[in-house]
Order: sequence, then C-alpha cells, then structure tokens
Amino acid sequence: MRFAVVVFPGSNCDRDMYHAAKDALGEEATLVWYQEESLAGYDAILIPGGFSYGDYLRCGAMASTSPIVRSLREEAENGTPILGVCNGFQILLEAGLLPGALLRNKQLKFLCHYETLIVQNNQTQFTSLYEENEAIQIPIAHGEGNYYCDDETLQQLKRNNQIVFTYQNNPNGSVSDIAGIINEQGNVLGMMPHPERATESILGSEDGLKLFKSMLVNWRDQYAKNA
Amino acid sequence: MINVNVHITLKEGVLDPEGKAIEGSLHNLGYEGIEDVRVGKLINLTFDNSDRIEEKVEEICRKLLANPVIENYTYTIEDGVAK
Amino acid sequence: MINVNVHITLKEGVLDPEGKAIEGSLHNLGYEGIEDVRVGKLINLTFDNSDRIEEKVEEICRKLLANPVIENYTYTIEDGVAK
Amino acid sequence: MLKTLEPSPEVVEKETHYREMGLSDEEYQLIKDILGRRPNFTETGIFSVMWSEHCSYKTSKPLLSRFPTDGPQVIQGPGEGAGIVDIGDGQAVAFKIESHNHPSAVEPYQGAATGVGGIIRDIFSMGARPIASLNSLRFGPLTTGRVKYLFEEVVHGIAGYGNCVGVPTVGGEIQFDPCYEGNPLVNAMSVGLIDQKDIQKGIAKGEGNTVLYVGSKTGRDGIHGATFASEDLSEDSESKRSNVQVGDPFMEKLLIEACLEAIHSDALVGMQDMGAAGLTSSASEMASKAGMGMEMNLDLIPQREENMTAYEMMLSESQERMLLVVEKGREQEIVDIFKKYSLDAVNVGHVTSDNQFRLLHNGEVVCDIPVDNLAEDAPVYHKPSKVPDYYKTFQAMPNYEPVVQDTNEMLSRLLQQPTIASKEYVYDQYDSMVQANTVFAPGSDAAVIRIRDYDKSIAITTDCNSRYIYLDPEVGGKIAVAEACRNIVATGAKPLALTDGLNFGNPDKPEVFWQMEKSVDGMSQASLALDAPVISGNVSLYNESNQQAIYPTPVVGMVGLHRSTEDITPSTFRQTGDVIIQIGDTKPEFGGSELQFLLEGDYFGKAPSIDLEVEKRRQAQLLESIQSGLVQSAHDLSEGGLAVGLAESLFTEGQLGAYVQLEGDPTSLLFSESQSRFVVSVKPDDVEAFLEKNEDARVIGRVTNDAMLTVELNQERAIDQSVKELEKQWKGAIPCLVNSKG
Ligand SMILES: Nc1ncnc2c1ncn2[C@@H]1O[C@H](COP(=O)(O)OP(=O)(O)O)[C@@H](O)[C@H]1O
Ligand SMILES: [Mg+2]
Repeated sequence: MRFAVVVFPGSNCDRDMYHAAKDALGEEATLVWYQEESLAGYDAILIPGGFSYGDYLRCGAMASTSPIVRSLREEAENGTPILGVCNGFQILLEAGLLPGALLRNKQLKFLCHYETLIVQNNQTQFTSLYEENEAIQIPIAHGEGNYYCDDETLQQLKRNNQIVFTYQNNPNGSVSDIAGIINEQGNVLGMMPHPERATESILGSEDGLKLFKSMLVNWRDQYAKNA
Repeated sequence: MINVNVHITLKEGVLDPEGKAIEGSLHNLGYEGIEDVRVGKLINLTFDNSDRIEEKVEEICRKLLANPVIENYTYTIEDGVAK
Repeated sequence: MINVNVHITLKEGVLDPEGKAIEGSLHNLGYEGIEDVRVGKLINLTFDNSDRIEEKVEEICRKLLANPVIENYTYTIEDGVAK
Repeated sequence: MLKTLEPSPEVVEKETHYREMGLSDEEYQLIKDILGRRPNFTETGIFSVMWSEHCSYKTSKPLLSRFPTDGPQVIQGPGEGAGIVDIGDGQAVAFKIESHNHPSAVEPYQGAATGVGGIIRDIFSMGARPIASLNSLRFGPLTTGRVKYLFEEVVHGIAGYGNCVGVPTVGGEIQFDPCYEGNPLVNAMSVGLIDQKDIQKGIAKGEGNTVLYVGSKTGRDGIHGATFASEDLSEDSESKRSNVQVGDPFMEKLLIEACLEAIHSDALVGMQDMGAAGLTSSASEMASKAGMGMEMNLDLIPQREENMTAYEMMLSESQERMLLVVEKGREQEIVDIFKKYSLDAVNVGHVTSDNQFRLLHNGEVVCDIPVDNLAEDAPVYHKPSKVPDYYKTFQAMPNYEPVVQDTNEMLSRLLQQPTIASKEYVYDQYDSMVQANTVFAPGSDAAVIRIRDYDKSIAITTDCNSRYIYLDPEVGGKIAVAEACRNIVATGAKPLALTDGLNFGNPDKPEVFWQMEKSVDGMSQASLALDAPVISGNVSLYNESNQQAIYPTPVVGMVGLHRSTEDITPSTFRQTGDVIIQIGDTKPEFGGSELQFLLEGDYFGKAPSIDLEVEKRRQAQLLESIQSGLVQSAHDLSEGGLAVGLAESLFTEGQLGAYVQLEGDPTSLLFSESQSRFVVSVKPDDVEAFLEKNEDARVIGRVTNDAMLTVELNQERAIDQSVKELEKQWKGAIPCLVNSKG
C-alpha cells in the first residue's frame, strides 16, 4: 500500500506519520511537499499534525488555500482514503472536506497527554479492526481541539453515524465529546488525537496501530475485489 | 495607500472561551456590571491602490480571513467606508 | 446596555509574525498590491450601566486587556465616542 | 535614531557615552589602544556587546577554566554553539542550556519563547536535529498576582514556541523561593541528534567566500539586549520594555528544516545563529575562529524598519536569523534550498584574509576593527572574593534537628509544597511526544528519548537545589551534579556529560563572587568524580532586584545513555509483591530542606553532606544491577526525603500501595534530605542478588495492592494514608495556588 504524507510549511508530525506507515505498519510512504501539484496515484493520503503556517490566523486556514488542496479535493471525491490528524483535521475542516470547526480548548491551554477514546463507529475503513465501543489509549496534543458545529450539523453527524471517536472524559469542551468524524462518503476521517504516536509499545500504546492496519486490510480487500 | 480594517467576530451561539475567561478575570478584579465579553480579531491591510478594492477585500475575507462556520466579518476601507 | 469595543494593536516596531504569514498567504493566492498586514484583537464588552464608564474601560485596558510592553489600545464606547 | 544624530568619536569619549553602553573607562582606553584612534559610535557599540559578560565571559572565564571538560566521550567541549558527545554508531548528541532571565522578567511570554528559540538555534546551527527541550525555572512564591502572571506566561511562552517548532519538551524543574520574586529565572536546554560526519562549525573559512544572511528581517528589536542582560534589574527597566524581541516559531521551524538540508551540501562552509549581539557576534566569531576577516555591506541586510543605522543593525537582536558562509560561486545551490521553504538567503558580504571586521553602510566604512581583538581579547577580570558572614553563621550553628509529631499530616503538607508538588499543570501544556520518540515524558526522574532505528536511548534531566547551594556553595554544587547523575542512573542510563547554566547575583560583590567560585569548585569535583564532564554552558550574572541577589543557582543539564532500551527503568513501582529497598543511609540532615522551610519559614544551617566516593559507588552498583535486569523501578530521594519518595513511587493511578517498616528517629527517617539515596523495587527472587551487588542497600518493605502507603516506625503506624488521596493533594497543589485569587 502506498501512503502519501502531505507536508505543509510548519507541519511537525509529518515524520511521525511517515514512520507509522513505513515502520510500524511496514508499507510504503512518501513525504509530499505542499508545493507539488498532484496527489494522484497514492492508495491513501495522510495529513499530519503540527502548526502549518504557525497556526497563525486560524489553525489550518492558510494551508487549506494551498494549491495541493485542489488535488486533495479531487482525491476525496474519487474515494481515496484520507486521514487528517490534529492540524490535519483542522485543515480538512477549513477546506470544507469535513463539517464544523475547531475552537480553542475550553481552558485556553495546550493539552498533551493520553486520553481514552471510545470507538463509536467501527464500520469505517479506518476502524474496522476495533470493537464497537472499544476504549483505546491515544495521546492528544493540541490547543484548539474543541470541536464545534451547529445543531443541525450535529444531528446529521449522528444520523449518518459520522462520529467515529469520542472522548471518555472530554478534555477540551468538544460538542458531544467528539474526537473524530468522518465524511458521509466514508473516506475522509479527521481526528484530534494522534494515532501515529501510539503505534509502538515502547512509546506507551499500540492502540493507534489498529487504525493504520484497518486501512491496510480494507485496501487489500478493495484491491482483491477490483482484481 | 488604502487602509482596510477587517473586524472578525464569533457568530452568535458560538462559545467564546477566551471572552468568558476575560469576563471571569474582570469579575475577580472587582469590576461589576459587565454582562458579556466577546473576543474577535482585527486585521489591518494596507493596499497600494484602490483598484476594485471592495471586491478584493470581500473575497479575501471570504476565502481566508474569516471562517463562515463560526465567524462574521465587517470591514472599513480607508476612512470609514463601512460595509 | 453600553457597548464598548476595544481595539488592541501591536506597537510600531514590534514584529508581527502572524501578519507577515497572512501577507505571504495573500501573495500566494495571487493578491497583489498588499503592502502590509497587521493583526490585532477586538474585544467587545457589554456593560449594564454607564457609570464612570470611560474610567473603568481605561483601567481595564491597562490592567488586563492590553500588554503595555508590546501593545497599544484604543476604544469606542456605545455608538462611536472614540478616544 | 538617525545616523546624523550619532555622537562623533570625540563626543563618545568626551561625554563618556561608552559607559551607557556598559564599557568601563579602562576598557574604552584599551579599545583606543587597539585601534590606534578613537572608535566611532558604531564601533563602540560593537565592542560593548562583544565585551559584555554575555559574549566574553570576562568575569566568569577564570572560573569556567576549572571545569573538567575532557573525556573519551567528548567530541566538542565548550566553545562552540553547543557541546557534543559520542553515543556510538557514528552518532552524537549536541546540547546546551541558556538563560533568558532578564527578558522573561520584563515580558514573560516572549522572553521565555525567545529563550527556547535561541537555544534551539544553537543546536541546529551545529547541524544537529533538535530532539528534546527542557527547562529550569525559578519564581517567587505563588501567592502574588505578579508571580502568578510571570509563572503562567513563562509556561505559555515555552509551550507556545516549543510546541510550534515540533521539538518535544520532555522535562525540567521548578523551584519557588522568595529570593526569585523580583528576578525569576528561565533557563532553557535543547538537545540535538547528529551523525558525527555532519557536524558543522561556525567558521568563516576561505578568502572570497560568500556570507549569506538567512531568516527574519532585522528590526530594532532588543537593541543593547546583550549588555542589558548584564545589568542589574532595577525599577526603571519598565521603560526599557521596547527592548523585548518577539519570537516567530513558524520561521524557526522553516529555518530548522532548511538549515538541516543545507548541511548536506558541500557548498556550505560554516553556519552560526545570530544570538545575543546578533550580527556582530555571529559574524566576528565566525571570522575570528577561522583566522580570517569579514566584510559586510549593511545596505544589503534585510531590514524590517526604515532608516536603520549601522549601530542598530549590528546590535539588533531580532530573532530567527542565521549567518552562513558558502563557497564562492556556489551560492545558488544554498539559496535554492532556502527558497523551497520560502526563505530569502541574501548575499551580504565575503570572507577576507586581512583579519579585519569591516562594515560598509551608505558607501562609507562604518567599522574597521581587528577581528581577533573583538572576539577574543576582551579583558578578563579576577574579582575579589570574600566569605559571606551568613555562611560563617550557618556553619557555626548546632545541627538543626526538628521533631515532627504528626507525620501523616506532615507528608500531606510536604506533597503540597509547590517545589515538591506535581508539575503536571505545567508539562501538560508542553507537547512532550512530538517526533514519536518519547519513552518517558515529564513525570519521571529523567526524560527518556529512544534513538530511532537503534537499540539505545538517552536520558535527560535538569537539576539544581539552590537552597543547598545558598547554604554551602561548594557542597551544594557537588549535590547539583550528583543529583542530576542520580536521576539519569535511576532510569538505567550512564551519565555522559553536562551543561551548566550559572545564574548568580552581582559578581562585583565579593560575597557573590565567592558563591560563584565555590559552587564551580563543587560542581567540578563532582563532575570529575562521576565522570560527567562539562561540555557547554551559559553564565547569567547580575540577577538581583532591589540589590537583593537570588540564591546562587548553577543549573545542571545532563544527558546519559542507555546501552539498550531494555535498561530503561521507571521511577514508579510496578508490581504487587515486589520488595522495596532503600540504598544509602539517613542522617538527621535538614538544612535547606522542605521540612525546614515548612517549620521555620526559612533556610539556615548546614547543607546535607555528600561524599563523592560513596555517591559514585552507589550509582555504579545500582546501574550495574539495572543492566543485569535486577531492578523493577528506581527513584532517587531528594526534596522531602523518603516519605515523599515513597509516595511519588506510588503515583501511577493504579491500585499499588507500599508497606514499609523502619527503626530509628522518625523525623529523620521520613523527612531528612540526606544525599546519595535511592528507593528501588526488586522482584522477590532478585533480592539476594541485588543486595549482594549494592553494599549500602537494605530491604525496607514491599509493594502491596491496597492503594495505601503504610509506614511502621518502631512498631507504630507513622504513615497510613490512601495513595489516591495523597496523589490528589500532590496534583492539586499548583493549580489550586494559580487559580486562587490575589
Ligand atoms: N518546568 C518543567 N517542565 C517540564 N517538566 C517539568 C518541569 N518541572 C518539573 N518537571 C517534571 O516533573 C518531574 C518531577 O520534577 P522534579 O521534582 O524536579 O524531579 P527530581 O526531583 O527527580 O529532579 C520530572 O519528570 C520533571 O521533568
Ligand atoms: Mg528524581
């Protein structure tokens, strides 16, 4: 499986994401600089965390206007799996590929520690190896992870089963404890917690690896079907 | 030189944790009678010409400066041409 | 209800990395003729009475809202009584 | 300040403007002798910053030469941007600590942020990728609004900058004492990883080679910051507030990536960051180290503001700027690398062979100074030293031996003392895991970072108990180094080397200079005995407010190496049934202890004693036991003594408890701060082997599963407390103080 890791100026979890795909999962991964034109030809696209453009103006806002995002939209339409983590989630929201917005954490502080997440939806290509309602340990590291959307959007998210991860103990004020959501089509997942930091036991948890493994398993199934 | 001031505010209904924190601090400092505090952004742009300025500013606000999901914007161009 | 708008801006000479980054982004988006971008804060306070309002606002700005080391402030009270 | 308003050389001399810049009459005379003429205003400014304490170490040099700096592991000792030690496999780590005390007192967020940014630049300018940040902080008691503001904003600043640049902040230390109320300390440490073949030096070799300026534009930021950092902090520093620079971590992140890409080009000759004294120090030091000269045209310097003078440009401390020397004719290769990151690399001058530091501005030569005199020939001062009266008094006192009646209550109170209490409130705000190599985030004795692709890891810590150093600088200096080593060893690593951040008051006071001398002596002895040479450091003097000096605070930053990641050992108990062992004996030593402060509101008497031979033996034996797989957990005993150490070993949010039995003087056994001690846990089957290897070890109890800390002393219950309750008190103390009104 071939992963693209999109690197924006100021991304800083790009290598972590790369290692998760390459070393922990054992698949191919390529760092793609944001000035490149196309994301075609990859089996999945990873948008890493960090501080693209220093988080200035609004997290993810400036990155979402870069030319590569045009190609990202096309890939989203084509059904290519896209995972945005932390700043990557913020970029997906700013680009309109996912609904809602992220506000500052309610305590106005950056927070970095392990959180317990509940897998709300294990019927996605990113979560199929988790049990439904499985509690998993994944670190968070963000200052603006307080998910917000209006009531109508929230009802829609619930109706379509688009809420994929919630926090067991809401750390930041997110609406409905939301930690991660998926688009209606089911191929674009955005989440604040960092699965790529939880792919090796020496780092404290391997619970994030299952997410990448799910992507791999589903890609293989898809591949077999198409073959 | 054209001076544009863009004011970006959170939409009504969107929680403003920073505003709430300032409000709390003001109460702690003993200020009474403050009913609400909201925090927004002020972005000052200097243009070197006024060519299609309103159109440009409108577009810049929509495309980059404000996020319509949570924010509203207004602006003034030069000496107070409000919109 | 008294509506106070406080504008907080960086002092001249103080680096504004956020403004610089926005400026760069606007150039990349193809907007020409933008000479400078500066980012400040807009704080809206709602008071329930106008008692010694100017004095209070002045004090609040100095004590809490602005960081006098690097920031300036101005404010308008109600409908535009500028200071 | 327009150029035309600058005083002429004659006026600079006649009106002694050099004094305002921090130069003495003798120093001015020396400059005149060097030049054979009067220096102009710009040249005077350039000399003043290069000859400031910050750049020249004119006061501290005689002391620094006492530090042991050699060892087979040392690749680069003091003198470059950072020191470098060998970690095997052709790899090395670069590290250094630096203070940003005065800027942080004036504008805490930006002061702390730019402190972090500055030390990170020191690391990547050597060619190393920054992999970890730590800090060491000192504040007054968390009871006034001002101190809370400083504390909160310093922490925000460290987080704001460190998180954005993507370097994990993995550890640190904080003490709260009244002497820091007006003069907080903010020391930042950075650690980088490098392949030995990529090590870069800041030198300007090769006549005709091009000097490139990279990064942020130059503004009037922090003009005279370098000399400012060497002046007393007095009431009127309020008016100097415009001295404060603003950091741009986004720019720094781009610089890190671009510079680390550039080091792989052989077109790059040398690289240095513009730290204190900005363009002046980076350019002149690079030329001087290479035995060359340099000429720059200041008209070409990227400027953020209009009408900047030569003086302003040369003294500006704008952040996020680097100076590169590249091979003539190959500039474009380097320029292209920076362009990829949207950074400009501007040709501003070239290397010359005449050993002169020459600057042109508006077509005129505005500076022409022999570069070696500037960079290397600052006068060195041997200050008078005098034993302070307080020390004589303390030494003459009878030993302070308090008696605690309610030991349960005392443990609770100690755990809530801010210096002992959990620092989670602080480090929760730091991204401690970015780069995905953090094995032990903050909360352990030392942070542990694994080295990707190898079976090894490094341990990192900062330590300094300044109360002991105040009571007895020599003994306290030994303890600071020994404690850092203990923290490294407790995680299973062998100490490699250390960096020191020497924070003191006004060295012109003989009593302060004596403190400096003695603590450096103590640190040197311990560094030699424990085989942890000094490879880099920083000096911050004049840390006084209203004439009151801070406690002498020579912070130790240390790095150690695990042979294998299997040696990594946690500081908390792991398993019910494990046997608890104390290494080292306890004497009634309470001078400078937390207990003394709680009971007396002050520190006095003698510092705890330390025997470096004993220290060395215990550390070596414990490390060997860890490496033999005999140890489940290890924690050094420091502030608050055994009772606090046991409690800390249980704070794992699990069900573990401890049952401990002791015989002797309760107050000492529980709360004394005797040195060279550890508390470890060992599997029952390994106890015998462990005791055989560790001659000063003794079984004191076992790990239980009742979530209670129970200590039987002379057959009586001295401590009997719920671990959950203790943990709540320990974690809640700092947030509670910060959030209380006032
Ligand atoms: N300013 C800080 N920044 C990050 N971590 C900190 C800070 N202060 C303390 N810590 C962390 O809290 C833990 C306890 O610190 P400390 O009491 O100084 O430990 P020790 O006594 O073992 O040196 C350590 O893991 C340390 O790294
Ligand atoms: Mg310790």
